[in-house]
Amino acid sequence: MQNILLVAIIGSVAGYLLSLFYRRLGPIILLLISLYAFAMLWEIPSNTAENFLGYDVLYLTTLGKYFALLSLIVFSAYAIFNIVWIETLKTPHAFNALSILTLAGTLGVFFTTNLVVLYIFWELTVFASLFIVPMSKSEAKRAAVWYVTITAIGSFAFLFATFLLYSKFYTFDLVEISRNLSQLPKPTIWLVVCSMLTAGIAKSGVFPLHVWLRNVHGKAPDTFSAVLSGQLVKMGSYLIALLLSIFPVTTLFPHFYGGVNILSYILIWLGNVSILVGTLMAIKQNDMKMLIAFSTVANSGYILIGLALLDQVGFAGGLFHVFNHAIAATMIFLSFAAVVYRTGTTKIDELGGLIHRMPVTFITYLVGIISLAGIPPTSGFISKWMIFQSLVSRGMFVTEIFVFVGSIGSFLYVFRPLAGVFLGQLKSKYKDVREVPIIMQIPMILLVLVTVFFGVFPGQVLEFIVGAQKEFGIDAFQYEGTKLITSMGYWDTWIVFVMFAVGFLIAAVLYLITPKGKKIPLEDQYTSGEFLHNFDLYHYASRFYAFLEREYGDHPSLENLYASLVNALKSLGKGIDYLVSRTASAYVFWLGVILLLLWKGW
Amino acid sequence: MMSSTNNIGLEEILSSLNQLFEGVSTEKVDPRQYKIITPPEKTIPVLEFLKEKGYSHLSILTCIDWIAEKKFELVYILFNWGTGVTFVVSTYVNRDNPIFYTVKHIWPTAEYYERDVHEFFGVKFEGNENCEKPLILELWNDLPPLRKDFDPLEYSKKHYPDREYQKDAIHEARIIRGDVRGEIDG
Amino acid sequence: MAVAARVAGVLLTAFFFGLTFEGIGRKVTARIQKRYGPPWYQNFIDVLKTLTKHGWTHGWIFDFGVVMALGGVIATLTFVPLGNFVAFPGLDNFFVIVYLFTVGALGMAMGMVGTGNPWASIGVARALTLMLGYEVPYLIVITSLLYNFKTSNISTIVEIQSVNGWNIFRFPIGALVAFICLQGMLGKEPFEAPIAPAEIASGPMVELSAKYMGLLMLMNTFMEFVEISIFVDLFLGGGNYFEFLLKYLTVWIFAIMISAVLPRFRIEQAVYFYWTVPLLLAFIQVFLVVAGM
Amino acid sequence: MITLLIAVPLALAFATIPLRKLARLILPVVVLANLVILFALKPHVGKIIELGSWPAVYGITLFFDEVAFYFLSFVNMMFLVISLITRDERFSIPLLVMNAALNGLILTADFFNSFVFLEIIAITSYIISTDKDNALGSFKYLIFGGVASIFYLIGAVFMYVQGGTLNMAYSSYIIGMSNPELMKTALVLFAITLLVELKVLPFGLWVPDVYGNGSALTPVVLGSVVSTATVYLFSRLSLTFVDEHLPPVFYYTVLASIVLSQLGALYQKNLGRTLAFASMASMSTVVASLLTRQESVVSTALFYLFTDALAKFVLFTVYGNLGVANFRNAKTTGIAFTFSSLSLVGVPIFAGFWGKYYLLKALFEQENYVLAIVVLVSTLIELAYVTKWNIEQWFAKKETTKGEIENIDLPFVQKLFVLLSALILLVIGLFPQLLLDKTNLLAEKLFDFQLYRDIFFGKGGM
Amino acid sequence: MSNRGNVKIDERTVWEKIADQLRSRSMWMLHYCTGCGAVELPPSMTSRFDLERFGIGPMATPRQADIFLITGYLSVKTLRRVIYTYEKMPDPKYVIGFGSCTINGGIYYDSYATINRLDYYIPVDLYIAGCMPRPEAIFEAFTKLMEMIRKGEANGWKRYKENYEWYKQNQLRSLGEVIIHDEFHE
Repeated sequence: MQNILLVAIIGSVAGYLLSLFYRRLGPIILLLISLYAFAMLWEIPSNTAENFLGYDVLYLTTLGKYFALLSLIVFSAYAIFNIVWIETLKTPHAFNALSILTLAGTLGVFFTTNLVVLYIFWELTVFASLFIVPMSKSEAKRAAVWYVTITAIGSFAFLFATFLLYSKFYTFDLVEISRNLSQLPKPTIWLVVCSMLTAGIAKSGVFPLHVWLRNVHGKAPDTFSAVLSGQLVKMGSYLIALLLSIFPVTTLFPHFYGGVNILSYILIWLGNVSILVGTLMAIKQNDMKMLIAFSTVANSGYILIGLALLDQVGFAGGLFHVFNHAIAATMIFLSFAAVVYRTGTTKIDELGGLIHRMPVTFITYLVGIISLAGIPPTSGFISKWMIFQSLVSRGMFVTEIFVFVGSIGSFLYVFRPLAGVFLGQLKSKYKDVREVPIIMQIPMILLVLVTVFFGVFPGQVLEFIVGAQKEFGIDAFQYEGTKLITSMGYWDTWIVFVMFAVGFLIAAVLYLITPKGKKIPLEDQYTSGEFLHNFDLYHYASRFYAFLEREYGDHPSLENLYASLVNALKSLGKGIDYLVSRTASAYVFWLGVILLLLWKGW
Repeated sequence: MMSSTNNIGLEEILSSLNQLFEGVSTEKVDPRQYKIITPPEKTIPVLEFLKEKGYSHLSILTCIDWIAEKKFELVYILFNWGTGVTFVVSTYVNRDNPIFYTVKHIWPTAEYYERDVHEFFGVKFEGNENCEKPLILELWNDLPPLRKDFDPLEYSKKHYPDREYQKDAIHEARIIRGDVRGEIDG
Repeated sequence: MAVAARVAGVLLTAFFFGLTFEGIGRKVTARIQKRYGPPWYQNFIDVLKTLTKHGWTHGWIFDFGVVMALGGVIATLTFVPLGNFVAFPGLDNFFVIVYLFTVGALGMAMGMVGTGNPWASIGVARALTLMLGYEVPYLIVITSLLYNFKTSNISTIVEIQSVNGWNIFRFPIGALVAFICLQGMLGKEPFEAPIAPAEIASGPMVELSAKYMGLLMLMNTFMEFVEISIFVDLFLGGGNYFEFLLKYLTVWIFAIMISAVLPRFRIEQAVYFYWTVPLLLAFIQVFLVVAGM
Repeated sequence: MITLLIAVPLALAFATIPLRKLARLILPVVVLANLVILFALKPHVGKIIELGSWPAVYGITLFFDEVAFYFLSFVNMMFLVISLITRDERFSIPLLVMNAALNGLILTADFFNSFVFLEIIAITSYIISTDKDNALGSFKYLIFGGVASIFYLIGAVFMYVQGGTLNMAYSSYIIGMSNPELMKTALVLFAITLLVELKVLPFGLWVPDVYGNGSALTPVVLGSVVSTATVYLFSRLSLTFVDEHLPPVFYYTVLASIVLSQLGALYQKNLGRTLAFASMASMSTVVASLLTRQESVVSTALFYLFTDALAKFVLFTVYGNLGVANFRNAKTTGIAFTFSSLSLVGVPIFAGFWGKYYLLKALFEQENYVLAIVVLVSTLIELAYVTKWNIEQWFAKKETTKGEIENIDLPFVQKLFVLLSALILLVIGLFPQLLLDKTNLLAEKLFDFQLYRDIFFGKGGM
Repeated sequence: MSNRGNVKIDERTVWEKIADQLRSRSMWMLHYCTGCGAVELPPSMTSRFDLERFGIGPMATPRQADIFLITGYLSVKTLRRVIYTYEKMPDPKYVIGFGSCTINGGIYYDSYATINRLDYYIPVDLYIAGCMPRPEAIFEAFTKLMEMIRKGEANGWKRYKENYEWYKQNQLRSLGEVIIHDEFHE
């Protein structure tokens, strides 16, 4: 493991230097590193301990291996896509170097259970990704500052808990700490666990700390938002998964309802609210990248609920959803990057009918949203099915409402870009838009194959998940080949796929025997008898769900709350500034006040 | 709702009309309707005067083709929502070169009435820059259709081919009705 | 081979009985409006007529959408148990059916918006919003049922009902909520905003010329067949194949009668209605299930 | 021999008054000489030097031990760097005088002598602070400093009257035995004066105007060099001589000062004033940790002090010369600026991180959660505005009238030193053990009054 | 269906015959009321006359419609929209002309805006005489049309396709251009 990390760090410096000569070398290096890391990592058996520059801190759990492999897939797709996309950037060398550094940081986080080392790699990733965010759009600067501050709230809470634990047990190793965590008094346990989880919650964009997600994913350089929401958010989920599984949560905290302890219940409720907020806000968005950013909030909520259930089916569902959302979010953002590469705008109502010019991008987006929305032939459905099964078997109906609203709501908001950007009338401005170059299409097609393959044969991913569950003592999820078995019932992905193919075949036969339809141009529409010459107007995309948005139009916005909080702090600073620029006599007066205080407070 | 006070208001308007604008003749059609004929140069002031007096609603601006006297009569129908009284103000314009002034600045809707009148009668309105634009008829290239000297039947025959009947059914119908004498051969 | 025979059986029943019951439905609506109405086989003629016409296509996504829609619904159909006649005994998990069902819906939506006609996009947006409306109370009630019987396998629930009586008597409120949501799923009168002929020129179906209209009418029949058979399986219990068809007919006629007399909800009224009355009833049902039985 | 450190710069300062142009060159030479002398005397550490061979109790004595050695070397190193990079000759002479005073302050073991040196430093810093026509700011600083320094004198008089001698060691030993109460009041009086220089908020109100006026020289000299020397004196007085706590009011004011100055920095629109507030915050953190009077916390505080001084040096030099720079075409300066600002905030692979890490670790060991939380919160606020400024400068689009981005950059000499100190921060970040052993040694030395007294009584004369 | 000499030889394949049987029993009307005859349709569809018995019902879009009912006089502007919509209908499509206005211009024979003979512009399979035929006449027409379809005589759409040029010429001759470019349809 150590040499993977070293290669990555040295690679980032090499990336910087090489891309000075030729900007495309950077992504190639990133690709080589991630492939090399993938190959090396595949062989390393789980829970091997290694030392890193002399300190034996690296310890590979199956959970860490699973997340690391997943992030390597995302990074390699990102790298291939970047080889051509890098042309649009003004500062490519810094971009390449920092993205390799982000990879190094994330791998570091996954490879260690030592709290300080985890914190170090965590901060490394945050600061490496921070400087990439404002690289394309100028208004992303403010978003970057928000991103760092909110993530820092989480990581400083984590640091506080680490030192608190260190002062009690004189060790930073998580496994050891978890073993004798129960000796601490109740309130300290609560304080430690909650502050550690805030780091995970802040990074994975769950409800209270999700405010930065919209701006950062919306305004970051296009391909980087794929990594941001596909992979960096997963670091937060990894931390939550690690903490929930390592700390004996079920024994520490009293049982609350439906076989779930109080801490998981609170986490589930956080997940619920973030699903609701994510879905409702996503439906409103007109900028497609911000829309998917909010879907990331909703899906992080899903993952949190899955993980917090901590039982055989729910935990497996949460972990599988991590895989699905990572792949789906990457696919969707890469297809958006392709669209922006060709058209230059991310606003849905300015685009339209791009399917006729960019079919491959459309197919990627389509399979991406099918997996994101959780529809059977793709892997998205399996994880949602597991979470539903676990929730139903426990009878937690209030959570189910949020989960169902989330899953049905996901049909709504994924359909908005589909209809607004790809289908409908092709705008005259984009008449001559061509498909993106081959190199960009390769990662998209690869991800499509991955999603569909794992949708039908989820064996390989389930193997990792079962390994992780066994490692932390949760009873493993049973499955035989493609048949997924739970207490509430089972189904077989292969048979569903075959039946879907059979159905498709029957429909195709019916389609072929009947007389062939004649192809007519996009302009030949039923316009209820009126002659229309400017078909740009004949495209329904802006305020797509106007009637639904009116229902919850005036909702309280958390962003304004946070902004007003910051302004309050700044006004306090203004007071200080006022004090400072007074005359010398005022200073002496202050000196007098202090003396008085001294005299009294002696 | 015709309260007596309105009459006095009415009388007073009519009388002040005569004093202020000479050459204006008013004629009572019925208790709620008066016809005012004004010379062309007095029309706009009269209209403004009446508008202040509460006749704020220009319900229609049309044109009547007196082909005999070679005149177009421009008719402005004003209606007072307060008292329910209608004033029909009309003025005569020369038929061969019909030009008049726009009332667009008094009533914005008049712009479309003027376009309509121009399309069907050919009256030009100075001050209304798009009164030449077509409003209702699509691709019309003949004489304005509502002028008396335009023959619609001949236009219909020329543009829209008719069905050739072996026998003249209309002539037979006249015979049946007895207007014309003649035989119907079965 | 037995599986293929069973699948074919299910599909043919769906095709034949689906269209016949629709014909009967049209006759019942006509009777309500004091007129005779078309012969019972009118729907067969309509579908076959549209298949013989020469229509237009708007590009490959339109064809792919229509075929995917029909294919998806046929696939869902194979998993639905008709009384005790099941194509795949163990595999008819409720969530699989509901989500496989959305494959068809998404395929249709994608194909229709692919035509490029804004009427279609408005219709589909309305259909998805309505789905958000009726799906939540429906799933809550059904999951309360599943929680009660500790299984999410529909055919096992059918057997349990043949033993200790129909669920409609044990969970009357649940059945009521499920029926109201069924009315929304079928797209029948009170919730017909997505395919309103007068307002948005029959919504998604605006650009469907000849055979595509036929294929989608077939798909609509199969969708109705799936929805009602799930309702019958979950609430009207077991019994053999013919009893199932009889129960199916009664539920269908009842739905038709309601739709024949009611005007059309506006789309946000429909969602507002669904999220107040049925959701409240669903919660009462859930409370009963968790506390009571 | 060690007295040369004071004598040479003083003598040369006055010698070069007539030949003004030369002063510019003499300054670095003198400081270099100091360093050479210092290192030459390294082996003779732990001696006291009686001036004019008067015995310790009566005469003025200089005390030269490891603590003094390291502080002196750090101060003179910084002075050397400053003298090399500063470009305006006006301040060469006051700088020379200040150098002498600084060396004197660290070496002296005599109350009145330290007061004298403190006054000289104050005066020279008033002069230096008038750089870039910042008259009002320096005037306020002058008034405030002057009023505050009176208290130091009263303190010294108390010690003299009660202790009989001006020698720190003797008087504190005697008073410590006879009347500790008085010792505390004296320490409070000393503290008031020193806190002015240590920029703790109620006393440091002058800092933003003086530091923030955009001159490269003032903040660096006052911020890094003078503050470090004052920290030495403050720690010597409060830790070695007095072994009780200062009244809790001080502790709370310092804590409040940390958070409030961070907030002040958050509000600022101008980079200079933000950095001024930042230096106030970091200095108050150091003072707060000194006030906790635990050895491990004090050592980490010193570690934090040194790394922070280096980082502040880089930031102020870059701001002084370039203003809000556009790093797109001043890459190396940009990298140096970002490295040092990240180390300021405590990003892992930089020295600042280890500063905060050890500080927090020590604080948690002492169960001092209040200060730990305050430090974390202040770092959070600091993170916000530091990132804002970093991004502002990396991605600024300052087009000149002609439309292309003006590309001014640091002159080579300054760029070299800025880069050098940024790399030092990185090296310490990778191998923190180097600096940590030194600071542990310092802390341990600061705390044992016993050793200090033995050297005096044993008269290890020079 | 070509009639060499007067013997009508039925050229349709078996499939065509079956298709025509189906087409005759399920005809969908286009819900596009062009003239005053449209008011006759609701009574024919509702409970008294009930068109649905023959499988005939209204459809919202031309894409799904089989029959196109021209119910009454056709002004020039409406004719342009009728032609545009006619071309939108899928192939086996039939047109029924209601009332005398479609046959010979009816009472508007001499108007400058209405056309006098419908089948000059689009092929008409069946005319219903009367100045707005009553539902009974409409039923008579529909049954006649169903007869014609079964026998394969109702192939106006084939005629339109075969001599498309002729129809286009007629249309341009009297309409100028079918698709209009003007201020309201930019």
